[in-house]
Amino acid sequence: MIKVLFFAHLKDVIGSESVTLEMGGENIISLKKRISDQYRIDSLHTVMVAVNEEFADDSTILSDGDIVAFIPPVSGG
Amino acid sequence: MIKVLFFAHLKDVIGSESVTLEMGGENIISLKKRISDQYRIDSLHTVMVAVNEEFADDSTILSDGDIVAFIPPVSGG
Amino acid sequence: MNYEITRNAIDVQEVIDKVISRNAGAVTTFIGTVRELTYGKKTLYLFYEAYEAMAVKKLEQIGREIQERWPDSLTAITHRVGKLDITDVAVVIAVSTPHRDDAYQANRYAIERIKEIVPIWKKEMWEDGEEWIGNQKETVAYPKGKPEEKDLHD
Amino acid sequence: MNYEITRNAIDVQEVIDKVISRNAGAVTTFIGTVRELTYGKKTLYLFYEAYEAMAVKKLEQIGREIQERWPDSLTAITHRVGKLDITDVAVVIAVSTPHRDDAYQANRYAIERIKEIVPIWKKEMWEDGEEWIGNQKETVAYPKGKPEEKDLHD
Repeated sequence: MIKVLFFAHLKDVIGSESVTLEMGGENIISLKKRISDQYRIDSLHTVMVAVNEEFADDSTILSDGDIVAFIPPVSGG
Repeated sequence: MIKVLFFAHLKDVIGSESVTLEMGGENIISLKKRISDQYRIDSLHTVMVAVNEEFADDSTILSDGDIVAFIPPVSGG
Repeated sequence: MNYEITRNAIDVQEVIDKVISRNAGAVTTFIGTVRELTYGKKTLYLFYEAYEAMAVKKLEQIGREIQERWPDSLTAITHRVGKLDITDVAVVIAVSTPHRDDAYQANRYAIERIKEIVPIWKKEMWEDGEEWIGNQKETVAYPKGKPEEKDLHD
Repeated sequence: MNYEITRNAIDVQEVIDKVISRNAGAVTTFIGTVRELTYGKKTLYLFYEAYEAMAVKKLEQIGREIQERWPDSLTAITHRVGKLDITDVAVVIAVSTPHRDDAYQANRYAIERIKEIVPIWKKEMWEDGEEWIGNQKETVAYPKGKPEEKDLHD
């Protein structure tokens, strides 16, 4: 199981701040595809991804227990 | 009469924070010369002069009632 | 705790106190406040959201980067989240260094990095609507899924 | 009273409050503190002296210069005089602007101008002596008796 966190407009679009998915051995590209298909979101190319609170490359392989966060372009400060 | 104010090391060297002089129609160069002769100070070329709280050129003619300040290189901040 | 996310009003002096040092001759602060008008559009208030655990880690990372570039510096950053009214303080960055040039440069570095890598988002509330800032304009895209080298090190 | 010379401890927040505005998105402060070591020499404490009436006028002049260059800015400056111990605050400059770039630039401008034209002097007290800073080194000379154009406008 992996947990996926959503923030800002993604949280609004998806209607939830997190979902839990059965996944393993797949990479972030696969996860993005699953999320965009399921929630009909096509702007995930502008979204950074963090795995366990560190930015991760799209090719990163996800493991059971990972916490993945979708990070839209930030606007703090 | 003009009043001359001294600050920082000049005040220490001269031993006073101000002197009053009988002067009129003369310029700042003359005043500097009088002060350096009287107090044996030869570093007045590094000193700015203010007349009535505004920086003034060496050629400025002094008038009765002026307040002249000798301003050593500043070191605030 | 030099790097914090808080839901409460930020005490600027408290952030400054964290970087005061006998070796410091200069302290710069950057205080980000909520501005009413942005390019003529009137903001009623803002809402900030953070991925808090990661945001603190990224603020700490910025602190380490500053330490590497300006070894004699001390840095503290507090960012507020939640609802903020006009003139409220959203972020305070304090940097101390022995000499002033470094204090300005390191401080500027910190705010630019916050806007690049710290997971905090701002929603602007207007009379006629609201918008999460940073996404719909899509002025920044991350085709590789994470910040590129240039985004990370400029 | 945005430009002050004081004999008392400076309240940083009080200076910041003078420039907070609904149009401001960025406030920068510069806080000059008394540093213990300067190029390896240990300072015990400092003594600042000012030609107070003129110093306030010159701070006001710097404020006008900033207003001309950065029309949407607000500036406040307080400089302390008298005896200051290590880590005491000697000067606080606060500048607010709508956007951050200007706030950093205008603030930097203010401190450089203070070091050029404001009649304030610092005496450093060490274990083995004391010295008025700025004069005996004679790194700056004013052969014409007043600051030259380049000193005034750089």
